[in-house]
Amino acid sequence: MMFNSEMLTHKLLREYIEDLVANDQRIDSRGFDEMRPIEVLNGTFTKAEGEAWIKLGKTQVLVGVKADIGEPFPDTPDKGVLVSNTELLPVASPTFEPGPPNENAIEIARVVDRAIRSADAIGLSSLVIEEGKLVYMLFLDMYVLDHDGNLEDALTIASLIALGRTEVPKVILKEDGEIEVKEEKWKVDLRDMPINFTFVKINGKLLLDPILEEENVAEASITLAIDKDRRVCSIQKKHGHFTMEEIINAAGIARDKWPEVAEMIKEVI
Amino acid sequence: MMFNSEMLTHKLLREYIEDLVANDQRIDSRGFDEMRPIEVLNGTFTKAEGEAWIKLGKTQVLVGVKADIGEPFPDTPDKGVLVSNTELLPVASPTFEPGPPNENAIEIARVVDRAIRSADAIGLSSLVIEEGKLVYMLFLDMYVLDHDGNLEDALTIASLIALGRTEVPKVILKEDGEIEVKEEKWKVDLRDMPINFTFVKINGKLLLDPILEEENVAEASITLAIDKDRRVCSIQKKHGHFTMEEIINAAGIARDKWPEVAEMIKEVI
Amino acid sequence: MMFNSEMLTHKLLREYIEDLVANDQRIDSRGFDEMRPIEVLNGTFTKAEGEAWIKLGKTQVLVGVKADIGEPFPDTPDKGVLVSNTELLPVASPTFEPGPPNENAIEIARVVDRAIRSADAIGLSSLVIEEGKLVYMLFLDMYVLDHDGNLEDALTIASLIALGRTEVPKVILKEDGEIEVKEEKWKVDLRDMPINFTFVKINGKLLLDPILEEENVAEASITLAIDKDRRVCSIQKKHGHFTMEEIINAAGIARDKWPEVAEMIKEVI
Amino acid sequence: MPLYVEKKPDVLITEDGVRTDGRLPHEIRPIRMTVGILDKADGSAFIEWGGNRILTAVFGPREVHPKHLALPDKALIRTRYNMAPFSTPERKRPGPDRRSVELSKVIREAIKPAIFVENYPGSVIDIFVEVLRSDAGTRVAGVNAASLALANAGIAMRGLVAACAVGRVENFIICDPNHDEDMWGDADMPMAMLMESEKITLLQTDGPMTDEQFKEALEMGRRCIRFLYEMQKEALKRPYLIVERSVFEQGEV
Amino acid sequence: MPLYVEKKPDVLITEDGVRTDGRLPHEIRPIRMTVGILDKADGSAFIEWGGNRILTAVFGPREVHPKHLALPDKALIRTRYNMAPFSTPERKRPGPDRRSVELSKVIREAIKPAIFVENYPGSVIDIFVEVLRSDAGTRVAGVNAASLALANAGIAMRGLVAACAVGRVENFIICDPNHDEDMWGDADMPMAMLMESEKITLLQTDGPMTDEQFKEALEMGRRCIRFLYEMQKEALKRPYLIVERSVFEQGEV
Amino acid sequence: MPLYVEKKPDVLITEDGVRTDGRLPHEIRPIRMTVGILDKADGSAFIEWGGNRILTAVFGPREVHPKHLALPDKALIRTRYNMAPFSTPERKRPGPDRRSVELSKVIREAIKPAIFVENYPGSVIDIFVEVLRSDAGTRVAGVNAASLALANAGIAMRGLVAACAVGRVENFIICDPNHDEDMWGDADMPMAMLMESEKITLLQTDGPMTDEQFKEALEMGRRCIRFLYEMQKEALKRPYLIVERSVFEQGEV
Repeated sequence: MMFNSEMLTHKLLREYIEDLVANDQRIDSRGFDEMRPIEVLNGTFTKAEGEAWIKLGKTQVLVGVKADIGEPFPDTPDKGVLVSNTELLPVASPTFEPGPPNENAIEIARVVDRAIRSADAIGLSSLVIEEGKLVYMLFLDMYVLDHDGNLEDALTIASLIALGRTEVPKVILKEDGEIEVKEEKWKVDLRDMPINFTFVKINGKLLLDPILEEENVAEASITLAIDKDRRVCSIQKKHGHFTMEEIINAAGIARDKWPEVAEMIKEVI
Repeated sequence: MMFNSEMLTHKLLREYIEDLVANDQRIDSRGFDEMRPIEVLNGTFTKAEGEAWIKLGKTQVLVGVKADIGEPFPDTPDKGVLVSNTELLPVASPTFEPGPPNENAIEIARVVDRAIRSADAIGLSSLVIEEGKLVYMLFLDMYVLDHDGNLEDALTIASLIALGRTEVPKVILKEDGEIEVKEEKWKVDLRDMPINFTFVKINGKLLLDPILEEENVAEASITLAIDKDRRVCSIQKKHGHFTMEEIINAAGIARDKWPEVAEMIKEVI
Repeated sequence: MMFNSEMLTHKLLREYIEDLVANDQRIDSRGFDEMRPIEVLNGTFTKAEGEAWIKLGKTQVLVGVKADIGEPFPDTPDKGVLVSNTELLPVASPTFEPGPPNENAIEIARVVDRAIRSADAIGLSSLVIEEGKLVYMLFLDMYVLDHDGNLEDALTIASLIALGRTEVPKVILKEDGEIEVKEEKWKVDLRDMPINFTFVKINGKLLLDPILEEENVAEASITLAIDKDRRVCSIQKKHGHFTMEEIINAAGIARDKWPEVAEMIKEVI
Repeated sequence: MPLYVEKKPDVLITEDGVRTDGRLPHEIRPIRMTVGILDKADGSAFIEWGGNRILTAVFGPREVHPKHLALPDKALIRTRYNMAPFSTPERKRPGPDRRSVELSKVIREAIKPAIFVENYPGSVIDIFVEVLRSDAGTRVAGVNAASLALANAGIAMRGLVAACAVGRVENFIICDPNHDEDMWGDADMPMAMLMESEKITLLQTDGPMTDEQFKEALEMGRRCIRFLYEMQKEALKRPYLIVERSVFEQGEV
Repeated sequence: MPLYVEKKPDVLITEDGVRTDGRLPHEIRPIRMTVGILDKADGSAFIEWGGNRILTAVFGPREVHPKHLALPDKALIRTRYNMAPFSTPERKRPGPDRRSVELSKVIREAIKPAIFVENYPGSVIDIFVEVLRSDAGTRVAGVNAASLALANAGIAMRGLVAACAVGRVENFIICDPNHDEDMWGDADMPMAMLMESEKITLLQTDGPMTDEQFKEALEMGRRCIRFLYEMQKEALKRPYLIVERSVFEQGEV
Repeated sequence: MPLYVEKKPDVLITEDGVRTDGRLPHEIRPIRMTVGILDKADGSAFIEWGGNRILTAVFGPREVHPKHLALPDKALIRTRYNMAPFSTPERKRPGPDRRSVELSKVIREAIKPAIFVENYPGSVIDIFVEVLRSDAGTRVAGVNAASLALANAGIAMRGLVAACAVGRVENFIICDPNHDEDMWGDADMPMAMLMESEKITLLQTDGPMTDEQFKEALEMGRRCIRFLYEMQKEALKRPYLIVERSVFEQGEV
């Protein structure tokens, strides 16, 4: 059944979704721990060094990785730089407004960024050209184009693909301090695959990969990242509250889901 | 007849002006392709290296050119830097508010700037002190003091005068990298005289150099710059729409008007 | 008598305070030229190089001095840098809002800063490590925690204590341009003690060290700083107006009050 | 520190009128238009034109916030032209710069004459033009796509607005300038027309043209715009389908 | 130019589980809580925890400005987490950075489930968390103090929210990570619970943990939070008095 | 990189009291005042004083936007002191800095006591002080001109506000400090008075003065201000005409 959120008030929508959940059902007929189909669009859509436009159900995101070179931070001379930014484009939802990233955009950017860093997925030390002097700087720009829920997971998947595809001209710092940009390419080495999995709690049940309507009526929500060793490497509880058991359950489901998503990502890189 | 815009509602004003135009007349009795008198004030009003306070009818603008030295942009090592900025000062109109330049101020600054650049009126490469290392940077600050319409043309004229008057201490980059500022002066060489001419369309007729009331009721407006070879070198259609013929006509009138304005500018520099 | 400002409208409060003043009394039973008790809290509350948390009656402020090193300003190669900033924290009053410093916060910061500079209390030239190349930069961050009136005086006193307590690692600029940070400490030398004294005028009388309710109903207010030679070294008339005689009186009272406050400051440094 | 350095080509156009990308003066780069690609927007369109990738969306008519901006007798039209950080060779800092502010205004003024604003008093129509990849001509590409997104949103319009740039390289008037021609050409002139009355709603020029060149350029612009208009109509006939043309043979003089 | 350079300690934890500050894995740093230290705020609390110094204040329920933010059926809860320029070894520029924005949200979501928001329709409750000195664990210290300030303000609550961080250093699960462990440890996990139902209202993790480590960490977090809760209750019993504990002997496994 | 380097003069004042610009301690720089030079403002004045060029304009009483700022029982007075980018030897970045914010407040508080604010409840009077060229003493020049612009706008006032700075160089109390004295002098004291009651509405001091010096400075300030007041009255008698005085012989002690 097609569902038009504007046909029902928020209260009716909540009751409708809660009733469904009480009967072990979801609006779009998925199982509670089933993700929506993921589609990776073919084509060149940006001038980034690595990019991915993906659909997670009707949610669409476009991630681009731009590279630059520069000095490392003084306290991490042996590491490159990763800068993550999320834009909730006003094209993606009637509720998004133009302007600098708000609280939600900043949180999402940091949740994706934290998953990648906590697993050191891109090996920040491999971005060093000359220790303390010159490093690659990667700008991970995450664009939300169409918002039908679960931006965290969609952006994480697209970010991993975009990073895994990133190729940059090889750079050498010569002894006289001059910088030589070579024809040859240097490729980001994706060492880990920390994937975020988002759950909402409705009527006391955990639902994986919520659509927008589910997010809007959920009692609570949480995002957990799983690394290639199937360890929890990052968590962000968002609104509401969970019992300890619910969180342990969510981590278990996420662990079970990791291989299929990771496999898909590897295939398209 | 003196005309008080506050005595009439906008609608009445529009009808009044349209009626006049239908009878080949304007509020202030000018011809359709006649400019208001231009007055250049005598005196020193700024600490700029070049300046001009002019009146175009009751419109008053003050333009100052400040000079500095600095590195050229990496992609134009053989060119100096020109930075243009327009401030719609709150003293100039009850509708102007303090704050950073809004859409209109930015557009006007860019329209003046584009005219100057498209004709390379100041010869950007003549601003180079040492290629790739040191250039003059000119800051063209355009201040609107009293707004009675047609800011574009007033600011363009004042900018050309201010640029043509600009004298800067001569600077030398010595071999040891030291910068020497000499007593001697270096003068901006005004190689071209790209003058903007603004038209509004009222009742299907083109009116040159509109006053504020005419701007407020106009169906459409456009600004065209003419260079010393009488070529169109810059256009900005603003609101409304024009036929191709109207635009060709406007360009023709502007071409015809160029010599008298250019002559006036040359005289006062 | 305890006094609850929310029990009375502003008008009643004003009348009440004016009546008191007419009878040579103040809300809190102080004399007109009597300051509230000053308490300096013990403990470490910041990571600053110098700090002071003081109470002036119920007004509480915390001042921290952070040190850094950097280049001097080009026009003062023989002076270190002092940067003063006041934050009217939203915890301090229901009328304070989060955000960048507003007009009042900026004025207060500048009034404290001006007193310190006008007496050259910290000897800006003593902050020079190597003339024209390397100097200490002191950031004087003034935090208002609880606002019961007279922030200027409270912040000035706390600032002088914090500056007087400031110890920074000794820094040397070696011949090869390298910077060496030593174990040894360098201490700010408080050469003067410019103390601000704030008065309000109520019913034509001058009241020293006003509490919040007095500030809110005052006709006029002024802050004067006195240096160790008992000279007026800085003044800021704020709202309202004064006669010349009132100002001379205020300066006289401030001069008389200076020794006791200065003594207290010296003791706690 | 830039990783990529651009160089001016030795020859921008040959004596025979062959351009740096092999096109002749009258040839337009390949174009694809897709309407209705977003679920949450009221209308949307995506245009791929040469190396440009531009996504447009329309929301409204809807309530104005803040309310005091609402106009009593007509719709407020707001337009935002925005370049993605990854749309350029060097990363662009997010947020509006002066060029974006100007282009937002210019695009609004190109589109607005087409909308029956008096049909929607007190409401706002928001038009967003997101440049995902830029390759010369983003503003005219954006106007074409914005026009489609408005139609896709069901906004009442006098007609479509179609747009194309023309330019001058030495003595050649060329249509649809590419990146090289935009950077190092002698003049650039983006145009838009409200079809079918063919009123000019966008016209900018940067660089000198003689009277004859100017007239030739206007005429070539009109021709190109007519071609774009045909594509727009086709794209709207089959929403959600891709309309694509390799247009090297089109727009012949 | 930084005056202070930080170095990673050679050993973060010994084979016997001795930490860089001498604590054992299950030991919490000394804590002092003081309630009601501000005159003008509706409620306030000050917490000293290890080297952290955090001042919290609550204003409200009060009128919302601007009015359109007010919620018809419940209180709006606003939280600001703010670090003082002098709270860190290198001076922090005033104003919110991205981390502060995130923590403001996380703290709000930790506290909000405790408040009977439906008791205060149309009003706002503002919670300010001012970090005067930071030394690892500011967000959980802030949650404890904010909870006290709310109680001090007389806001109707389902219960207190207590919070503590746990972490992993090599194979040790540790409670209340110190600065070194926060910087160079393997995982960090701040937690908060709405007592007494012990619902988790704040949970973040940064750094990998196996299934067993994760469960052990959650369990240790719960134990520490219960200890903090006892201190909070004590602090509220005697407002305006300092509640202080050297808690090295507490929270034993 | 600055093109102009300033140097402190060897002698700021001779033993005979001759200043760097040849004036004696009691002499004021030449002044010109012109009222009503702007067409669109409700009131305006232009002052040239030494090397200062300051344009002031008044708008109002008019409606307040946003409305919630309006005061029910009196007019809101807003003042903006703004320095043009070309008003200083080195270009000043546009927009308010901390000094401008303070001076806007100080000027507002200098002027406000003169206005019958209770005559205009719910409205706003905006006073703009635009510094086109600065040469020491811009704030007092601005106060004089703002006062004229208010009178020119027909705002009901208790009287004019006139202003002048005095200062100390070594043991000399001087009036109307010039640029050198402002930069390298020992004390600077801008003053304004609401005439005719001669109430002080602006008083700032920067630099130490003994009790005697302070009293002498206040007295000299009063004398200068009376002179400025005479010029103001003259300027208002013949609006749109230039009032000009070379005042070297004025203000004698």
